[in-house]
Amino acid sequence: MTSTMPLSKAITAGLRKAMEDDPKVVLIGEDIGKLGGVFRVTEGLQKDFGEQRVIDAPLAESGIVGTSIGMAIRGFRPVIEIQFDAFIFPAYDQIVTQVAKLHARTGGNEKIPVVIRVPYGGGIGSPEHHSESPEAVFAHHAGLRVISPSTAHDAYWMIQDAIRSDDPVMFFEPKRRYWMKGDVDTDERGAATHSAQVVREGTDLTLVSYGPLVPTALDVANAKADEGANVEVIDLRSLSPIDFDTVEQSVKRTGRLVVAHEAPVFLGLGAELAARITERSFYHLEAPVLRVGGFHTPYPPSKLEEHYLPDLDRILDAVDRSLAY
Amino acid sequence: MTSTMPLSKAITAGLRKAMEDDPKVVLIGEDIGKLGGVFRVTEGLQKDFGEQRVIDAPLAESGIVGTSIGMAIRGFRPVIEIQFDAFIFPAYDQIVTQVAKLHARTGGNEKIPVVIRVPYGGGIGSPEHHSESPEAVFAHHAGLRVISPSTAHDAYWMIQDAIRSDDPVMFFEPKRRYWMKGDVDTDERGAATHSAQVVREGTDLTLVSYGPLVPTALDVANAKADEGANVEVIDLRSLSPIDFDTVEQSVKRTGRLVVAHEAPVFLGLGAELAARITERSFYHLEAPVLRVGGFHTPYPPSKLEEHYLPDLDRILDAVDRSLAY
Amino acid sequence: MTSEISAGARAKRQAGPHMIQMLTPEGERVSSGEYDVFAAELDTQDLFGFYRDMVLVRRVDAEGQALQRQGQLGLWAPLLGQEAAQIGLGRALRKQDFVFPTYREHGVAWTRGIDPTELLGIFRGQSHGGWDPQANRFHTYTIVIGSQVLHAAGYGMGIQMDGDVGTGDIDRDSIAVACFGDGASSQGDVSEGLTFAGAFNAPVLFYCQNNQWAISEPTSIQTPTPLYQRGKGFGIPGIRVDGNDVLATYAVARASADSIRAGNGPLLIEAFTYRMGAHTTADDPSKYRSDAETEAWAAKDPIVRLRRYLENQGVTADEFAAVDAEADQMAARIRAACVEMAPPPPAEMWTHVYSEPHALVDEERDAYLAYLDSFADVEEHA
Amino acid sequence: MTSEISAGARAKRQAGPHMIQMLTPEGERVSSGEYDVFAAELDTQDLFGFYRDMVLVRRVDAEGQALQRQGQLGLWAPLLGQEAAQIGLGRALRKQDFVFPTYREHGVAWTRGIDPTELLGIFRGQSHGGWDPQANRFHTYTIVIGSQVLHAAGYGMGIQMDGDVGTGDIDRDSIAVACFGDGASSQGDVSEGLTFAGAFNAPVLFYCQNNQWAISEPTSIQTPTPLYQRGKGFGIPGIRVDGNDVLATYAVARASADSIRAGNGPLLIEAFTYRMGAHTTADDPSKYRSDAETEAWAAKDPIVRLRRYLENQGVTADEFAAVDAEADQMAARIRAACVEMAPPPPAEMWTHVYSEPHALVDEERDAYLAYLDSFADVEEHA
Ligand SMILES: Cc1ncc(C[n+]2csc(CCOP(=O)(O)OP(=O)(O)O)c2C)c(N)n1
Ligand SMILES: Cc1ncc(C[n+]2csc(CCOP(=O)(O)OP(=O)(O)O)c2C)c(N)n1
Ligand SMILES: [Mg+2]
Ligand SMILES: [Mg+2]
Repeated sequence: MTSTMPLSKAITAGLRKAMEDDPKVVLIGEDIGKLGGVFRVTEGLQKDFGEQRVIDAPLAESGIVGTSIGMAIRGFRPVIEIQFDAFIFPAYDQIVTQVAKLHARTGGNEKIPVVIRVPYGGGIGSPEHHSESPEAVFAHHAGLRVISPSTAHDAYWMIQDAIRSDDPVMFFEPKRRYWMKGDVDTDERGAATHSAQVVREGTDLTLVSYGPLVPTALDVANAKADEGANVEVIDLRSLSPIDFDTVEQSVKRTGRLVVAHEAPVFLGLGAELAARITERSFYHLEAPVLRVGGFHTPYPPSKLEEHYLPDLDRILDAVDRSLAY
Repeated sequence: MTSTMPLSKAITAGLRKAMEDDPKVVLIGEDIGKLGGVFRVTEGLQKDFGEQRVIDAPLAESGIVGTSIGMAIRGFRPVIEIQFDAFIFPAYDQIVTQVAKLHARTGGNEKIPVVIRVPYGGGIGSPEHHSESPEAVFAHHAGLRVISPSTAHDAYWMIQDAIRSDDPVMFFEPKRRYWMKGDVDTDERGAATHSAQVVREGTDLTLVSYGPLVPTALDVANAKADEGANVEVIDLRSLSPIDFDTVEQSVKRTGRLVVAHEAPVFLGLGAELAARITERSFYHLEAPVLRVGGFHTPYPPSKLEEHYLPDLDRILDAVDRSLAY
Repeated sequence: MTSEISAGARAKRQAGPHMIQMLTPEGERVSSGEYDVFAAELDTQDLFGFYRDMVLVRRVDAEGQALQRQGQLGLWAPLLGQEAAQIGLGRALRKQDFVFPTYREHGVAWTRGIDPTELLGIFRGQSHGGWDPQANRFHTYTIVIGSQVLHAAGYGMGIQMDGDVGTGDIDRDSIAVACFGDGASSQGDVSEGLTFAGAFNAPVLFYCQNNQWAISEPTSIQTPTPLYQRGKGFGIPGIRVDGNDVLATYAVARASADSIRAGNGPLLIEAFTYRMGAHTTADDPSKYRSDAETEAWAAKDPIVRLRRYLENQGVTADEFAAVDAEADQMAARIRAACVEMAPPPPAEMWTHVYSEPHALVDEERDAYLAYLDSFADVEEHA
Repeated sequence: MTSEISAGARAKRQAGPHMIQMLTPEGERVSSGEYDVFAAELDTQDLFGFYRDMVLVRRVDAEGQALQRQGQLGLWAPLLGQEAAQIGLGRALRKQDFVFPTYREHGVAWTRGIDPTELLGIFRGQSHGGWDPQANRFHTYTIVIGSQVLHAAGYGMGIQMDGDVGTGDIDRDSIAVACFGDGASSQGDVSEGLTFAGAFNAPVLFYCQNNQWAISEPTSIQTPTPLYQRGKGFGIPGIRVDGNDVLATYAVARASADSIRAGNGPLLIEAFTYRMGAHTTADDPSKYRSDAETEAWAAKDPIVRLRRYLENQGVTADEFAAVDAEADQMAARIRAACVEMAPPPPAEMWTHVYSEPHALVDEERDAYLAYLDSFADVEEHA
């Protein structure tokens, strides 16, 4: 069945489905009960599943993640909501040292199927700490899977995959696209969660992005089409591991790669893509991989965020520079 | 005056000098007082400067960093010792959200001249959490300076620079080189802290490393010299910002770049170097930038660390692959 | 129905028998033992000053909310209902003390001499800060819950290292104040702040405004036991004060600050109060709390009770009206200042990331400004 | 001299008047009120069992230290002196309980049925874990201080969600045990563990072994107030027990576990004990503590006092000798098992990073194994 819904509600639907399918799935986070979360992603779930399965937690992110580990050891599958991106850092230790590594530490004896949902990225005019994109500093650590949907359909399926996975998953939600509607087919899942998808085919240049910038990337491709250049757009979807094969195949055809993300360029995912794709496609590249992203600054106050965020023009600029090589 | 001392003692000497020069310099950490730290880097300093300036802290890394911020606001210049690399993660939030950003947040009104010393890297046969190299997840965040000395001389000077800097500095100490002796000239500082240094000149390939792997990189150059290839070795020294100019100039001469670090390759500093140097030197590269580093695994138990750590052979392998392009 | 009743009952039970109160909601002065000496120092004029403070900051708050509704601010965090908790604290402090606020401390900011217009930058998205923390010894607002408590503890350790505590010189002996909420009490950083202050016996006043809610979570989600007891197991005695009673918050804060100043070690105050408004302008409290609860607390309004008391003391209607007029003027001034704020120039983003030169920052800024210029060129040539 | 005296005085003062003790250092049985009922359940044979436990784990410990000295282990964390604190706790628990240990819980491990040889892997650098935590409901050792306390709190929340508490079925009702040290008490995660367990009234026993030291830092660096009081402000009552008295640790742990099991909510026990050895084999305690202090505590040895008591109860020299013989045999077995451990194959590094296929991990492993093979070729052809 296919229905149209905003991306945020597709996550709600996916959570609901996962909770129906498996009584061990529990949600925990700040304000996710009666309020339904500050973005209303868990709206209605506490009413339907009770306070034991939709848990308003004390205001302590390390505690939320740490106790979720304990629940996972007890056999539950906790799904955590972190209220905003930058509020995940108090839990950094529990995430990278415990969630990520307990499976390896116990020689595979213990699985920690915890999902950590993180609304991330900017563009909603919020104060500091509400607009960051910290995916790279989690992806650097082994043991975590990091994924980010860019459409309602993917959001619906990928959150369920994340919950079903025996590995811990960081689920980055493109918050400024929460209200973007899309068709969700609840019968046909489509692409596997850990594969990148060519969302628009093209021959002249490969443009890779993920999460909130995928719609922008498609706009870029449209704009270039008007000028007669054919941009192939890839939605990465999985940020760790990265499906390099799909990107490599594309770049070997187009000879050019631009990567765009909101996170700072310096040591962002674009760096890894540039390094690895250049290594894999050295003789195919007609231009160096170009990156467009956030700056080496704190995420700025909202009056300046239009300058910080990669937009149509900044990505076009990089595309043009690449094509000019 | 020049004297020979182990790298760890050069840091001790640098700390002592900084404390003599400025009464606002205070040291804080776990077991740094009577014990002199588990690596004895602060040995003798509490005896000479008192318990008010060499502070044994409660066992709480976030607390140590957070209270150091408060002391900095009061006008002190706290130098923190984190006991081992992976014990820094409980302080991640205070470091990346407070230490790094308060200067910008206050519009430049408040300086946070905190130094965070982190013994890092493996090769000493320790249990889990005692051998990690987490520099990349700090360098990704704006507001921090990240540096790492590889010689006793640099250690002596760079720790003093770090303390004198009005910016917060993460000072990564190559722990397995603590006992490596070197000449320290206490009159002539040599290269500026934020510059990379060509520590061996060569014409055929540029090999970039930092911290604990610099001696290994020099061994690689020696080994290749025996085979008639001329490897230029660069010690990065500053990991954020990176002195790309020095690397670029070298690569434009040699046409080849290999980067080696202990940290995982995936999203490690090698990724950023590969991306940026390829962009800057696209037409000069005769081979893709190759990276040698840790794997996408937890740092392994010590019986396996020889396989995890980049060594002479693994770096040679990459150098040979690069030269074969 | 039942939930409304139990919400009221819960608040009553939580308040407990040990809460210090000096003015009842009806404006009657009740004796409060050892704290009465501090009240005795205040004459009607002083109390009228507190009244004026509270009315003015409530007006600042109303103006903040109005400006947000009109799109002039992106967000506003109302202090409505917490005026007494904040003014009483702020007026009990001395110039040399250093306050580490949350994002809701508009009343404390007022007492520290921060002009209300300076508060707007953060909420309008002009900047992340807004004032020089050192100028008034009032730190920037901290948004990440609990972080500032450690900064206060460290500052207190610094006071101690400087020897500026327990000297007996009232203009020298200093304290650090850690403001935090009931929700924040759960954060590890807050406990670590108690740990450090306790272990070092540092001159720190922990000031918890328990306004009953952390966004949609009632205090019972954070703790089964009254928050004023939180510090005890860290060696830090605590006391609960009626946070809607400015006389009591002042007296208890004065007594505590004096004791800490004298070198007797850290203390914790729980100001038992209520967030009468929404968490922020982005919040809809009707989703999670009852009208009955809000109304019960409205009857304990901190301004109303002081006004009643002052009326009984003979303050005239004209005098009260003068304060309202002053508030009107101030509101107009705030509004004008807000509307006039031009967006910061893009280069600002890179200006204070580091205080010393930084190659990457320079490179990025220059490249971006050149890129912006390229549009100017296009526009010029178009 | 003065510092040695004051160290002793400090320990005495910290122990305080409220410490539960049932066996004096001289081996005399003293009454301890409500806890006597649990002691009454134990006959001499039971106590002799505790004695055997303690002697055997002390031998495990000695063997660990010997193996480290001989280069067979990279490191060892001695439990010497804490046998009573650990055996009393472990023997008070039931099969269905789940223990979250630190890295020093060799005695508790013993009571959970972990073979001592399984402890060696971590210290030899063979693996980061060593046993299946679910098999004996005994988690892997946690090295990052305090982390496991949150895991225990969450596990306790899970017990509650499963309804396995307060049913009255003694084989069903379960508790989670959070082991931690005096140093760990300062970590935010430990306080957050108290917060969560307190807020959810979860069946968690917080078990703090205050062994007076966190490496070189005496407990006074962590807290000015006794640690058994730490939980109170989180709604968690605490009690201090003589951690060198196995009868007392057993009785207090039993009483506490039973209460928690019955659904009465979390409790905290501070076992007041002493780390008689070094922090780890890498540590040199002579740098930071006095012989006088060590000797004072040696006089309170947990094994000696129980042996004295048992001698008075008529246990014979032969019976004691039999335990020593058993310990000798066990030590030989541990040694043999240790020396035989072959290094793990390199591929092991990648095996359990994820439980599902992972492209990068596969790629790296294959490339590395191929690289290793290339040397084999070279060697073959050489
Ligand atoms: C670390 C962190 N987590 C979550 C948030 C989101 N958040 C902002 S305010 C708030 C509630 C705070 O409650 P309390 O401490 O009682 O202060 P109050 O808002 O009531 O003044 C939350 C959860 C945050 N700012 N920081
Ligand atoms: C987060 C963290 N910081 C520092 C360390 C280093 N460290 C290992 S044990 C220890 C002392 C622990 O003291 P305590 O909690 O009293 O336990 P004990 O060793 O006395 O059993 C320290 C500082 C660590 N393992 N983890
Ligand atoms: Mg609150
Ligand atoms: Mg200890």
